[in-house]
Formats: sequence, structure tokens, C-alpha cells
Amino acid sequence: MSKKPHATPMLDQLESGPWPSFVTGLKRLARDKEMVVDLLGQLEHSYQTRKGYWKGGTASVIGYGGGVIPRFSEIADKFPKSAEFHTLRIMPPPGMHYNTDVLRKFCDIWEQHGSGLIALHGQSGDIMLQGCSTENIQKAFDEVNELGFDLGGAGPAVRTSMSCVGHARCEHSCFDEGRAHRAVVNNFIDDIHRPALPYKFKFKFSGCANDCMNSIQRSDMAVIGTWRDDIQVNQAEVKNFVKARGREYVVNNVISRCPTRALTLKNDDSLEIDNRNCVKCMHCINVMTRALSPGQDRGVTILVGGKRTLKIGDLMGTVIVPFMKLETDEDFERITELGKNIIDFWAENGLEHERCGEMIERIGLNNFLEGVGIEVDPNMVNYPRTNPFVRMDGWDEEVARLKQAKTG
Amino acid sequence: MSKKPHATPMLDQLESGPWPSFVTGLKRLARDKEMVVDLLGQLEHSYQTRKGYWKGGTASVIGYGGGVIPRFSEIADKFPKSAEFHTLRIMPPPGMHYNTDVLRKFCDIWEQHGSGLIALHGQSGDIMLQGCSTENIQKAFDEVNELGFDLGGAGPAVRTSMSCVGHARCEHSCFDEGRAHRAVVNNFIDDIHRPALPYKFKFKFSGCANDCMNSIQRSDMAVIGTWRDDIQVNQAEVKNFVKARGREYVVNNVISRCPTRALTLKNDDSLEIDNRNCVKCMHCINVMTRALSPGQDRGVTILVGGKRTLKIGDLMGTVIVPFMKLETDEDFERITELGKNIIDFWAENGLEHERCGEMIERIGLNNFLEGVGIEVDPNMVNYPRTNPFVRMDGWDEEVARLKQAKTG
Amino acid sequence: MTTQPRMPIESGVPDHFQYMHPTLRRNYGQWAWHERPRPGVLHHVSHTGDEVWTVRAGTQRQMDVGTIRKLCDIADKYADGYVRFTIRSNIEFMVADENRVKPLIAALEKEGFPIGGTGNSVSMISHTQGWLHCDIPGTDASGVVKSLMDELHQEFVSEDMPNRVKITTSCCQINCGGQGDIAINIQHTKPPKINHDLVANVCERPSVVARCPVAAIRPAMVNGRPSLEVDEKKCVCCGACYPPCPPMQINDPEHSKIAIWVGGKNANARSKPMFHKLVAAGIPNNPPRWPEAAAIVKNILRVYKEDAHDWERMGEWVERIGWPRFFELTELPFTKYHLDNWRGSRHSLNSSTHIRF
Amino acid sequence: MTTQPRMPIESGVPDHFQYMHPTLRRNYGQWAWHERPRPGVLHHVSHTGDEVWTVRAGTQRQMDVGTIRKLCDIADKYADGYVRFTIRSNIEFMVADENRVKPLIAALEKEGFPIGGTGNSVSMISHTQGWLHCDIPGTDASGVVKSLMDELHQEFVSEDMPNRVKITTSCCQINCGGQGDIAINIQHTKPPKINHDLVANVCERPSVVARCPVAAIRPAMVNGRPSLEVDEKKCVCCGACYPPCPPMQINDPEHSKIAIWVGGKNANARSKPMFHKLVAAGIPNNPPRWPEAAAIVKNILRVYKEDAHDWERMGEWVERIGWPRFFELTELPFTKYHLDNWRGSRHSLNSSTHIRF
Ligand code: SRM
Ligand code: SRM
Ligand code: SRM
Ligand code: SRM
Ligand code: SF4
Ligand code: SF4
Ligand code: SF4
Ligand code: SF4
Ligand code: SF4
Ligand code: SF4
Ligand code: SF4
Ligand code: SF4
Repeated sequence: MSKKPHATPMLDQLESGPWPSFVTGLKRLARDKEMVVDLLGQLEHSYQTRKGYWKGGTASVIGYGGGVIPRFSEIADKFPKSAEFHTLRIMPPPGMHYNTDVLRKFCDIWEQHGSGLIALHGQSGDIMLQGCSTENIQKAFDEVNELGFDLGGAGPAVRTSMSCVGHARCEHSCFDEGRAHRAVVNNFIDDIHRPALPYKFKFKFSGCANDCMNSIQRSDMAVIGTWRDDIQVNQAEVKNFVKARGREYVVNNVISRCPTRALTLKNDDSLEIDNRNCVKCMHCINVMTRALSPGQDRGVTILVGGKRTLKIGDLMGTVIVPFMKLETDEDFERITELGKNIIDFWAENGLEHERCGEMIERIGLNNFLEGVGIEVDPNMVNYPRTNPFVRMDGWDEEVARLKQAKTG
Repeated sequence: MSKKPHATPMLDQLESGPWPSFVTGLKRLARDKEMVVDLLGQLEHSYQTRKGYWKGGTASVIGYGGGVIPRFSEIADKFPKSAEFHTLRIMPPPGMHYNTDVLRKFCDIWEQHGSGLIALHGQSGDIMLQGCSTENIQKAFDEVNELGFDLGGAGPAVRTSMSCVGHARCEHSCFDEGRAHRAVVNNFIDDIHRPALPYKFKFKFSGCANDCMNSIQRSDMAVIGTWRDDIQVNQAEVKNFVKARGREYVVNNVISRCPTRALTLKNDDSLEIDNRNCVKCMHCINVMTRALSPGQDRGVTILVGGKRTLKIGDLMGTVIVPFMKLETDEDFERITELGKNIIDFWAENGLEHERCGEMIERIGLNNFLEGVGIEVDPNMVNYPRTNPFVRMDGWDEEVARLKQAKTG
Repeated sequence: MTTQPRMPIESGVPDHFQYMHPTLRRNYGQWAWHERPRPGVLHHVSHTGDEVWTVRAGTQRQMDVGTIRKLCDIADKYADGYVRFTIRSNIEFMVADENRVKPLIAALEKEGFPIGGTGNSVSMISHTQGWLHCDIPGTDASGVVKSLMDELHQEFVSEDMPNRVKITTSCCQINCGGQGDIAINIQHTKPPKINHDLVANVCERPSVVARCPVAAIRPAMVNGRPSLEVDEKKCVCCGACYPPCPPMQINDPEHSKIAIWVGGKNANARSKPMFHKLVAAGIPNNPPRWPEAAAIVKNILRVYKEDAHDWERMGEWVERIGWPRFFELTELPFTKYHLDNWRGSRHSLNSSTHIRF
Repeated sequence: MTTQPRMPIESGVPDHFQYMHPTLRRNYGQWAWHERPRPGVLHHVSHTGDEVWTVRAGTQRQMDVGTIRKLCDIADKYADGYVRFTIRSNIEFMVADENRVKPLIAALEKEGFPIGGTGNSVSMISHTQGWLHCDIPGTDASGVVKSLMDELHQEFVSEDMPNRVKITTSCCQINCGGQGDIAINIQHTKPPKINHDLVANVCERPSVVARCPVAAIRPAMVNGRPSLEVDEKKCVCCGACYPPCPPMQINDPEHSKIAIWVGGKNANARSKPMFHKLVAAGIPNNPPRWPEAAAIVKNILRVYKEDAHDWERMGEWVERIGWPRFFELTELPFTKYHLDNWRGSRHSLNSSTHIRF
């Protein structure tokens, strides 16, 4: 039998309503967890005073430098049992698949060593085991680790990654997201567990341009599926679709929505695609999923430098590899190699607390590309420079060099 | 009989070919103008050495501070007769209309006092009387002035302005460009003739969004015709057009080229326009000039801050007045007033050699608008801010103030 | 004698196949097409001929073990004992037999898990930590999301928006929440109040100074002790100085407001990805249910639903009708704060005559 | 006794009606529609029923009085004694009777004035001063224009481009020439060589320092005399320091090259106005006929003519097919110099997966 609950008039109001209530869940835990009783007390206090009362500190597990988010209460005097409320970030499997057996084991471990509060998942993809005393961190981790899971990233480290459901359950998937996710990230294990980079670095993997992982805007290196050849068309299914929805619907919702006007609906209800001008945006395939699918010569586009707001404003990633195959072992080694070059160059040239994208902004894309050994490509830009403020006396040499490179 | 011509082997090559040759013209003048003989000599020398040999200096007319571009040769020793080769900038009538009588008088004046070389026109619109000795400047000006013409701008002054043919010969014209041009510019006569501004300031007037005067990109204050009501449609002419060109042509060249998809070609070959979404781009009217014309509630959109490359790169003007009528005397006073407020604010706040647009870039559009007493309007932006880096503690007061302003 | 401490097994990202529903595993990379028989249900068909039905349900993300076990019980009984989670903390149950969909849905609804979040619905709001766990929050996250999802329950369980609606929240201006069709974020409106007594002990002054985007912070001696000083004219109240230096109190019960942003888009479908734009600010940070913020969000959704074309994401819809019309239709005031004055903001200015009247 | 000097009559911009063709004056603001019976001829019809035919002819802009008088003779004989000039230095003759068009054209052609520049032609290149008159030119203007228009004569007298083509030139990086579908501009490639002996006398050092966009100039003592110094690593060779300080020799017979830009657009028709983009550089400044620059311009025009749709301005065409294809079709090399690194250049980067293969 646990400690007597604090009065939580404001939080109580969050128990009503159709959406599952985290408050109800916390109260359930509070029945036999004093830590949660006081957590609810502190949270109610935050609601009453409109302020947060956690501070950071240090907490970790033997052998690792990161992966635990330490939380100490600033009002432990009022709520002693939740004085420590640390979080373990655990890396999920690609696509966040689980069987109930492993989930139950997580529950058991966390019921025993922690508060019993688990987030599935954090915005970076971690299983967040939230609410742990300093002394229990090691025990909890050891059991989770024995279960086959490992800590995720925190601090200036390579971070936990996310990949979409993709190959596992999506017809749009243009590469094996799960394999890429594991091949790349598991190659940086040391940079995940021992934070020593200028700042955080995130990989995200989306199987197609729908970018269900928000990789362009939320990761330092976004790997997104695409194709180089023609969209696969099943004209019979096209006709069925047109019959079912009517020509007007198809024109208004497919034909005229193509960003490059690459689609024509022929008089015989067949679809003509100007594949040279298709920019692989996925829209027509999204709408006519039975009739259309990505081409067969598939691979990925890679963008670098995405992040959110801090310091200079949100940044989207920039295309640095318009297309690369991702099928053979060599392909997967190559993409890992690329990630390594980028992180190494950034580790050497990034300022403290400067994201890769901020560094590129500061030194210029050219210098970054040179640093990681990639040739410029017109696909990296929306349009070439509009101002003459550049010193071009290297023009002839550069053009000669490029000719060289092309011819062999 | 004039001085013996210099050998001009390179320039001679510019006498052949179908396009009228300025070299042939210069040679014609050289027959009885020693100044032009040496000008050709210096120009040939420039062609041979790929360098220019003019330097600035001072030259002007009594009572004015500007309007003359002084040119002194750096190689007067070689070419003494063109040691001085000044240019008088003369403001043309709006639309650059002339009768032969006045043109012949210009020729006579310039033949007598200058080189006989006239540019019609300079990129800012001036009649450029090019090639004058220092001593003849006054004589030439006096005669031109008596003819009813005045010097244009040079240096940190209000500059000569341009307005399109518009009302005089164009069905697209949405306001009286000539009247606006004269009303506004002649109000700044003093700022034209006595350069005392931070830098140059240019007005340009285009009768519609086709902007035949390049006003958005080449003037500090662009006045462009537009309308607020519905496009005028002559459905009979629409049908004729469709009959003549065919539906496919109309769809591909009109309907699908509307930037906001505001056009629909009905089955009966009539045209439907979603005027609420029309952005007055002029395209459909341009293509179907007999069937369509601008609405009847006409006026102007005003953009401020356009200029070319120096220092921070090309700037386009920004909309600061989405719409204003320009019909009554009061309207014309109002636009002149606006020009005055802008120039005054810029004269006070602009740095030396800083264009109005560069100042706006430096202080921010908000401060500029406040300075000239204009309320912000969503039509001034393509989209609102995408970052949170702004101090907003004045929000409530601002919203209250705007409500006030609206309700009166 | 001491026992060796256990060293971690650096196993990294675990193999996903071991936890994957057998039908998904068998058809990995083989899927052909899909349809949505009803809101909350996806039907995927494989080139092998296999089929799978996915039932998606909303969760509170911040789950007690009891809730997770309840979901496991349902999975064991109705869905072969496998589940997966989406990037928006929705849970998905997979079944290979269409007839098993109904009972599964019934069981989930019985336990209070809403079925939906698919297709053109308003899916679960992606949320962050807030007062529950973060060390720098201006507001709560779980509570904001819970109260909003209560309001948007109908929009979650049905699919009658023009396109998917992806809402995000962030409890401070660092914005751990993503870009969204609608984003509900903290917006500080006053410079940090500095607790000078603590600075010397707690803060690495040079790195705090370096953190400020507008160089508004300078080292200073305050009553004889080394501290920091903020140029309040320059300060844009971003809060970047707070994490490295907690004595720079940016959070304020009164002045940490909520701002609402519209038109963010991550997908490359049709249009390129877009950032969300500021539409409303100065909204009170009002627990436990933030009614003022909720009202604005619902109003925006109403207008979007009425006016947008099929497949138009919120940002694409506004681009078609133009921002002036957006403010007109939503009756939100357009203020000087909406004019961007940050780096590169010139690109946001209208340098054309393209205007709708 | 001294005579009073004559003081100017500050008459400003003269009244245009006095010089306007009577038919234009009578129908001022009354025009209803127009058509183009043939290249170089416009036929405007007024609501009053009046009609006017305009014949447009090319000139060299830099005209000797002889040429102007010749044009006046033609105007007197064939066109009621009125003319007007366009922003591109083309001359226009107006006649109120269709039968007077042919003889007028014949007379102009006889005197060597090309008829055209209307509709979808390549109109006269808007040019600047160059070696003929300017004090800071890197090349000539009249010569560049003359040699290019000789090459483009056919494109001027016919209307078979997809849309109007507006070409501009600028003889230094100040760019008095406008934005253009194609712009042919000087591009300096080396920092200024400073003539230190002259600086002290000729230059106001502070204002020169202030003129530099990248703060590459600093005051310095050079062999005992006050002069200026340029940080060559920073210098972007823009030439802005040269006008205020001629001893900062930016012009160089060898290193002042020509660059070609594509896709500038001033009109708001369809798309909003656009800036032109760099496509080729390092082109020799090669008088008297600049063949290398001419060849590139003609090649670009050829590809545009073959590939663009009707009504697509050059920049719109490239936006539709994408810049990578433009470089592919024109066989111009894409280099690191094409990547913008100036302020706000981030907007020029491709932050999407939209790619054509
Ligand atoms: C837990 C989580 C929010 C959540 O509830 O889901 C989170 C929580 C915090 N984030 Fe975050 N971020 C979380 C995902 C993100 C994301 C989303 C993503 O990864 O896709 C972003 C935007 C993408 C990006 O990386 O830019 C994000 C951008 C930040 C930033 C700003 C980084 C920037 O350069 O702009 C910070 C500030 C910093 O790191 O200095 C930050 C910092 C923090 C800190 C560590 C606050 C601090 O500096 O002390 C928060 C700890 C909260 C706590 O007590 O647990 N968090 N943070 C997410 C991580 C859970 C997980 O591991 O799965
Ligand atoms: C003559 C003319 C070119 C031509 O042959 O047509 C010209 C010639 C000069 N321009 Fe220009 N500009 C001329 C139209 C323009 C235009 C076009 C326009 O007005 O629409 C522009 C671009 C628009 C603009 O204003 O930005 C233009 C932008 C400049 C600039 C750059 C201004 C800037 O802020 O970027 C300068 C440099 C300066 O003023 O310091 C400049 C400076 C000059 C100077 C005075 C060079 C100098 O600083 O000594 C040139 C004198 C040449 C000469 O010897 O006559 N000129 N100049 C044009 C004026 C003739 C006339 O009065 O009609
Ligand atoms: C399960 C999930 C991936 C995962 O591994 O977790 C997923 C799954 C699918 N997405 Fe997604 N998307 C998922 C998050 C996203 C996100 C990211 C997010 O939610 O923040 C985006 C980007 C949103 C944005 O642009 O900000 C996203 C943008 C899309 C799009 C593009 C929509 C558009 O037109 O802009 C499609 C295409 C479509 O709608 O057919 C898509 C399509 C799909 C399809 C239909 C793909 C397929 O054939 O299976 C999947 C079923 C979706 C459905 O709900 O009908 N998915 N999808 C994610 C479910 C999130 C949720 O629970 O709501
Ligand atoms: C005479 C002139 C105005 C003047 O007062 O001098 C003029 C006159 C006309 N323009 Fe223009 N434009 C004139 C310079 C321009 C310019 C500026 C320039 O040349 O640098 C532009 C902007 C070009 C740009 O975007 O950079 C210009 C963009 C247009 C457009 C928009 C074209 C487009 O689709 O982008 C139209 C509409 C059209 O083509 O029907 C237009 C249409 C017209 C019409 C058809 C208007 C009318 O109904 O009379 C006039 C006959 C044009 C013709 O040649 O067929 N005019 N027009 C100028 C002739 C210049 C020349 O000699 O070549
Ligand atoms: S990103 Fe593409 S492949 Fe991945 S789940 Fe989304 S739609 Fe499918
Ligand atoms: S994928 Fe996108 S770009 Fe390609 S054809 Fe379909 S809609 Fe057009
Ligand atoms: S700007 Fe418009 S009104 Fe003026 S001439 Fe050009 S088309 Fe006619
Ligand atoms: S004027 Fe332009 S925007 Fe308006 S309907 Fe015509 S094409 Fe569309
Ligand atoms: S948004 Fe800010 S307050 Fe919320 S979790 Fe992220 S860092 Fe913490
Ligand atoms: S809140 Fe932001 S802007 Fe203000 S001082 Fe801190 S870091 Fe600088
Ligand atoms: S472009 Fe340069 S060189 Fe040519 S006229 Fe203008 S200022 Fe002189
Ligand atoms: S050329 Fe331009 S960048 Fe170089 S020093 Fe002169 S002003 Fe500065």
C-alpha cells in the first residue's frame, strides 16, 4: 500500500474525455508507487504555478557516457519520493515492431526498478523508461540489455534513429529501411554511447518521398527512397480507377496535381507519364496505389543538415547525393562510409554545440562537399546563383578538371 | 574639313553586318568633328588594350548641382580633341513621344555645341547628349532648356523616371501613366537638380503587371497598374478565339497557365473566372486581348526598394501599397505625398550611398512601414514568419490597436 | 575481493524480424497495394497474394505498464501477439484474416482506445515532455495533447479532412515537436530574468554567450560577482541561453505564451517540404485544458475542411488561396509580428503584383 | 557692368501630349485591343473605332545626328511626323491607315533599319555605356550589342521564339543593364590592383572601406603613405570599391571576363518576377565581336526555341524542365561557382527529393 495521494484538482480534469488519459495511468501506478504519488504532486504543482521543477545533473551506467536523461526535483522537499526521476532511452527495433512477450518483459523490468511509466515512443524514436532513482539505473539497464536492447543517444552524440514501416508493410518502399537503419546506426555505436561530437547527429530513414519519418526536417542525414527509371503503370487498373472515380476526379486530383505536369489522361482512359520530368514526388502513386508503383531501378536520395529551431532557425536537409543504389553489401558499406566521412568532417570542423547543418550554413555547401569528397551536382540546387559575388578565377581549371573526371 | 582619322582596324569590323552601326555613325560625325575623330581614336585604343580611359570630375550648369556626367580623358595627350567628353542627361516626355520638329532641334543644338552623338535613350530614360566640352555645356543646356526640356538626375538625387506607352497606345493600361509620371517626378524637381540624398532614388511607372518598365527590379518606387473587381469578359470573343485556335490550344496556353488555376473553359466554349483567386498577372488578358480586359475598378499597386547589384545583391521592390486609386487630383496628391514621406524617411535614416531598399533590408520592413505611416498588410508577404525569433510582448496592445483602427 | 562490474553488451539497434508479425515478415518488401476499408483500418495486399489488415488505435504515449499490458492482452487474444507503434505513438495491430478486424476493434474500443488516425484524419498529436519530465519546459505536453485530442476525437476516428492533418506541440522554443500542418508551441515574450547569485557557480559563461543567436548576452560583474547581462533591445526571447544556464529564467507563468503555426509539411508529395508559418500568438498558457489554444486550432480545422480541395495539405491550401484570405477566413488578426525579420526573410516578402482582392 | 547669368527654367518632365501622334492623343486611355499583323507591326484598335498601326524598327541607340535626321525624314514622309522610342531603343512610327504600313517599312528597310522586335522575337539588347563613355567599364557596350544583334538579326525580324526574349548587357558588375532572359555581364575574377601612390590624393578612405560588401578593405600605410589594403581571401571581385577609388584597379584586360546569366524576368505574367541565374563564366572579353559570348547566347536560344512551350519565358521554361536538364541540353558545365554562397542562398538549395533523372 502506497503513500497517500496529493490533491490534484487540475490533473483530475484530465481524466475525463474520450482520449486515453495519462493521468489515469499515473494514478494507477501511484497505487503502489510512492515515487508516482509525489510525481503527481509535483506535476499538479507545475499546473498550479505554471512552472517546471526538474533540473539536470549526471547519471549513467557503467561503460557508457550517455543514454540516460537525469532529472532531479527542485522541490524534493515537498515531493521527496520523486526527487530523482531519470529516464533511460532505449533504442527500438526498426519500424517499432514488438511481440507482446518482449513488451511484457519491459513492463516487468520497469515495474520493478522504475516508476512504471513508459513512453512509446519519444520523438527521436526511443523507448523511454521514465522515472528511475539513481541507484536503480544500472539494474534496470542490465536487465534491458540482457533482453537484447541497448541504450540510445543523448548529449553530443549520434542519436537514436528511426525508419518507417516501409518494407515491412508498405508498397511504396524503395529500399530496405530496416537493414539500412541497422547497418548505418550500429556502425556508430561508440559515438552513441560515448558523446564526444560537437553536438547531436541524427539519421532517419524513409522508404519514399512521403517521408513518413520527417527525415528532411528532423535529421542531420536523411536517407529517402526513390527510383531512376519509369513509374510502373498497370493500365488496366488505371482504367478501373477512372471508371470508378470518373475522369473529372482523376484530372482534378491526379493529373493537375503533378508538380511538373508530367501526367496526361488519354482519351482512352489510359495514363501517359513524361517520366523525364517526373520528380518522384509520389503523389500520383499515392492516389492510385493499385495502378501505379515506383520504378524498378530503386535507390535513395540523401539530404544532409536538417534540424529544428535553435540558434539560426529551422533548417531542412540539402540534397548531397541525388541517387545511390542500396542493395548489395557494398552499397550498404558505401552509405555507412559516407555517414562516417560526414561525421568525421563535422567533428573536426563543427563548433561546440553546432549542428552539421549549421556548420554547412557557416562554411558553405561547397566547402562541405569538398570536405566529404562529393562533386557538386545541379540536383543539389533549386537554381544556380543569382549574384556575382564570387571569385571565379579558378573557372578554367575547374571546368578542365570536371571534363577529366567525366571522360575518366 | 576635319582632322585626319586615326586607323581603327578593330572598330572598322563593326561597320559590317545587318544591324545599324554606331561606328559608321561616329565616322559620319568625324568628317567635320575633330572631337569625334579623337573619340574614335580613344575607343579603338580601348578595343586594342581592353581598357577604358575616361575619368570623372566636375561639370555642371549654373543653378544646378547635377544632371551632367563629366568625362575627362586619361589619354588626352594621344587624343587631345576628345579630352573632354561630357554628357547632358535630358528628361524625356512620358512614353518618349516626339515630333520630328523637336528631334531636329535637338540635332541642331547638339551638332552646334556637342559631338553630335545622342543616345535615345539611356537605361534610366534620359535623352543623353554625349560629348561636350566643358565650355559648351552651358550653351547647350540653355538652348535645350529654352526648347522646353530640363536636365535629368545624376548622383545622389531623384533620378529621371520612365513610364510605359500605356494610355497612349496600350489597352492594358490601368492608370494614366503620363500624368502620374509628371505629377510625381515634377514634385521632386529640387531633389533632381540638387543632389543631397543618401543615394539615387528612382520612380518607374508601368500601366499593368506586364511591367514593361522593369519597375519592380529597377526602381526604388514602382507604380504598377491593377484592378480590384472582375476581369471584363467578352464571351462572344472568347468563343471566336476558341473556334480559331481550338480548345486544346486554349487549355494549354491560357487555362493551365493561370498561376492560381482561376480559369475554367466551359463545355460551351465560354470562360469562367474565379476572380477572387485571380492575382491580376495579366497572362490570360495578354493572350486573349480581344476577349478579356482588366476590370473597371482600376488603380495601382506600389512596391518599394528595387535596385540592381551593388553591395548586397539585386533587390526587388516589396509591396507596400496593395491597391490605391489614381484618378482624382486628391489621388495624385496622395501618391506624391507618399513618395515624399518615403524619400524623407530614407533621407533621414539611410546611410551614405545606401539605397532605399538596402535601408529597408537593414532596418526591417516593419520599421520602414512605421516610419512612413503605413499599416502592415498580408499582401506584403508571400507567407508569414517561419521562425520564433521575435519579441512579441506587444501582441495584445497591437491586436487591440488594429481592432480600433478597423472599427474606426 | 571485488566482483567485476557488468559491462554493457553494445548490441545497438536490435533485429526487427524477431518482433515482426509473421505475415509482414513473410512479405517483407513484397507489398503491392493498399486500401482503407474504414477509418483506422489499412488493408495491404502483397505480390505473394498474402493480405494483412492493420487496425490503428490512439494511445496516450505516456503509458503506465497497466495500459501496455492491457494492449498486450488484446494483441494476444485478437492479433497473433504482435503490434507496432507509429511515429505518432499510435499502436497498430495486424491480422491476416479480415474477419478478425471487427472483434479486434470492439475489444480496443471497449478498453477506451479510439480507432482512427489513418488517411485524411487528424492523427495523434506528436508530443514532447513538458512539465512531466523536461528541465526547461514552458508548459506541459501530455496535458496539452490530452485536452486537444479530447476535442479532436471525432476528427481522429473519421477521415473527412481534405488530406492528412499532422499536428505537433512543443513545450519550449527549442521545438522538439516537428513541423506540422498545425503546430502549438511555447513562445516566450520577455527576456530571461537572471538570478545573478547562481550564474557564477552554475554557468560556463563563454558558452552561454556563444549560445545566443543575436549576441545579446555579455559577461558582466553584478554586485561584485561575475554574472551575465542581457541587452533587452536585442533579445528575441528564444530561450537558447536557458538550458546551458538555468539561472537565466526564460520561463514565466504569465509571459511564456502559446503561439500557433500553420502549413508545415514534411512530405515531398506534390509540393516540396514546407516550414509552418506563424498565425496566432499571445495565447494564454492555460492548464489544465488550454481552451483558448484549442478554440483556435478547431477554428482553423473548420475553415480548412470547408475550403480546401481534396489532397491539399493545409499549407498547400493556403498557398492556393493566399495568406491574406487565410487570415480573412479564420478571422485571425495579421500583425507586424507576422512580418519576418530574421535572416533571409526577404524571400518571404511579396515582390510582385500578384495580389488577390 | 556684368550680365546676369541665365538661370534654368526648372520645367521638369515635359508634357507628352504636344509630341504625341494625334491618333494616340485622341484615343488616350481608350484602346480596346491589339494584334500583330506581321513581325514589327502592331495594330491597335480603340473603343472610339479609331485604329493605329505601329511599325517598330531597330536602332543603334548611340545615334549620330545624321541617323536621327534620316529617321525624321522618314517620319515626315510616311508617318505624320511623329515617332516614339521604346525602353529598348527601338523606334516606333505610327500611322492611322493600314495602306501606309508597307511603304513605311520599305523606306526604313532601304535605309538599313531592321523591322521587328515585337511579340516573340529577340528584341534589341538593352545596352549601357562601356568604353565609349563610362569611367569604370570592363568592356564596351555598343560594340557588344552591335555584334550580337548582327548575329541575332533573324531573331529580331521574325517572331518564332516561344515568348519574348529580352537580352541585357552590363559592362561592369554594377549592372546598369537590367535583369534579362539572357544577361551578358562583365565578371571580374581578380581582386583590384591598388595603385598606392594615388590612393591618398584621390580616395576618401573611410567611404571606400564602407563600400565593400564583404569588409575586405582596410586602411593601411604602404611605403609610408596612407593607402588601402585588400584581404584577397575575402574579396569577391565585385568592383564596388573602384568608382569611389579609381586607384583600386579592378578592370583587367585579361581577368575581367564575361559571364552569362539566364532566366531573369520582370513581368508578373504567370510567374512572379525572377532574377537571372549564372550559367556560364570565364568567357574571354574579346573585342571587336566577342565571338565566344555570342556562340553561347545563340546556343542557349536554340535550345530554348526547340524545347520550350509557347508563352514560356526562358526562366519559366527552365523551371519546368529543371536546371539539371538545362545544363544537359546546353552542354554547359555545372561547377562549384554555380552554387550560391551569398546571403540567403539557402533558399537556392534543393531541400526536397524532387529530382528528375
Ligand atoms: C524526449 C524528447 C521529446 C519527447 O518527449 O519525445 C526530447 C526531449 C528533449 N530534447 Fe529534444 N527531444 C526529443 C526529440 C527531439 C527532436 C525530434 C527528432 O529527434 O526527430 C528534435 C528536433 C530535431 C532536431 O534534432 O533538431 C529535438 C530538438 C531538440 C533540441 C534542438 C536541437 C537543435 O539543434 O535545434 C534540443 C536542445 C539541445 O539539444 O541543446 C533538445 C533538447 C532536449 C532536452 C534534452 C532538453 C535539454 O536540453 O535538457 C529534452 C529532454 C527532455 C526530457 O527530460 O526527456 N531537443 N528533440 C525527444 C527525444 C526522445 C527520444 O529519444 O526518442
Ligand atoms: C548611362 C547609363 C547606362 C546607359 O548607357 O544607359 C548608366 C551609366 C552609369 N551608371 Fe547606371 N546607368 C544607367 C542606368 C542604370 C540603371 C537602369 C535603370 O535606371 O533602370 C541601373 C539599375 C537600376 C538601379 O538603379 O539599381 C543603374 C545602376 C547603377 C549603379 C548601381 C546602383 C545600385 O545601387 O546598385 C551605379 C553605381 C552607383 O550609382 O554608385 C551606377 C552608376 C553609373 C555610372 C554613373 C558609373 C559611375 O558610377 O561613374 C555610369 C555613368 C556612365 C556614363 O559615363 O554615362 N548605375 N544604372 C544609364 C543612365 C542613362 C540615363 O540617365 O538614362
Ligand atoms: C505508420 C506510418 C509510418 C510509420 O512507420 O510509423 C505511416 C504509414 C503510412 N503512410 Fe505516412 N505514415 C506515418 C507518418 C507520416 C508522416 C509523419 C508524421 O505523421 O508526422 C508523414 C509526413 C507528414 C507531413 O508531410 O508533415 C506522412 C506522410 C504520408 C503521405 C503524404 C501525405 C501528403 O499528401 O502530403 C502519404 C501518402 C498518402 O497519403 O497516400 C503517406 C502514406 C502512408 C501509407 C498509406 C503508406 C502505405 O501505403 O502503407 C501508410 C498508411 C497511412 C495511413 O494512415 O493511411 N504518408 N506519414 C506513420 C503513421 C503516423 C500516424 O500514426 O499518424
Ligand atoms: C513598347 C513597350 C513599352 C514602352 O513604352 O516602351 C512595350 C509594349 C508592349 N508590351 Fe511590353 N513593351 C515593352 C517592353 C517590355 C518589357 C521591358 C523590356 O523590354 O526590358 C517587358 C518585361 C520583360 C521581362 O519580363 O523581363 C515587357 C513585357 C511584356 C509582356 C509580358 C511578357 C511575358 O509573358 O512575360 C507583355 C504581354 C504580352 O507579351 O502579350 C507585353 C505586352 C506589350 C504590348 C503587347 C502591350 C500592348 O497591348 O500594346 C506592347 C506591344 C509589345 C510588342 O512588342 O508586341 N510586354 N515589355 C516596350 C517595347 C520594348 C522593346 O522595344 O522591345
Ligand atoms: S515513407 Fe514511404 S515507404 Fe515509408 S511508410 Fe511512408 S509511404 Fe511507406
Ligand atoms: S510521382 Fe509526382 S512528379 Fe512523378 S508523375 Fe507522379 S505526381 Fe508527377
Ligand atoms: S506595362 Fe502594361 S500598360 Fe504599360 S505598355 Fe506594358 S502592357 Fe501596356
Ligand atoms: S490575370 Fe492571371 S491570375 Fe488572373 S485569371 Fe488571368 S491568368 Fe489567372
Ligand atoms: S520542447 Fe523544450 S520543453 Fe519540450 S521536451 Fe523539448 S526541450 Fe523539453
Ligand atoms: S533568450 Fe535568446 S535572445 Fe534572449 S538572451 Fe537568451 S539566447 Fe539571447
Ligand atoms: S554597367 Fe558599369 S561600366 Fe557599364 S555603364 Fe554602367 S556603370 Fe558604366
Ligand atoms: S572588389 Fe569588391 S569585394 Fe573586392 S575589395 Fe573591392 S569592394 Fe571589396
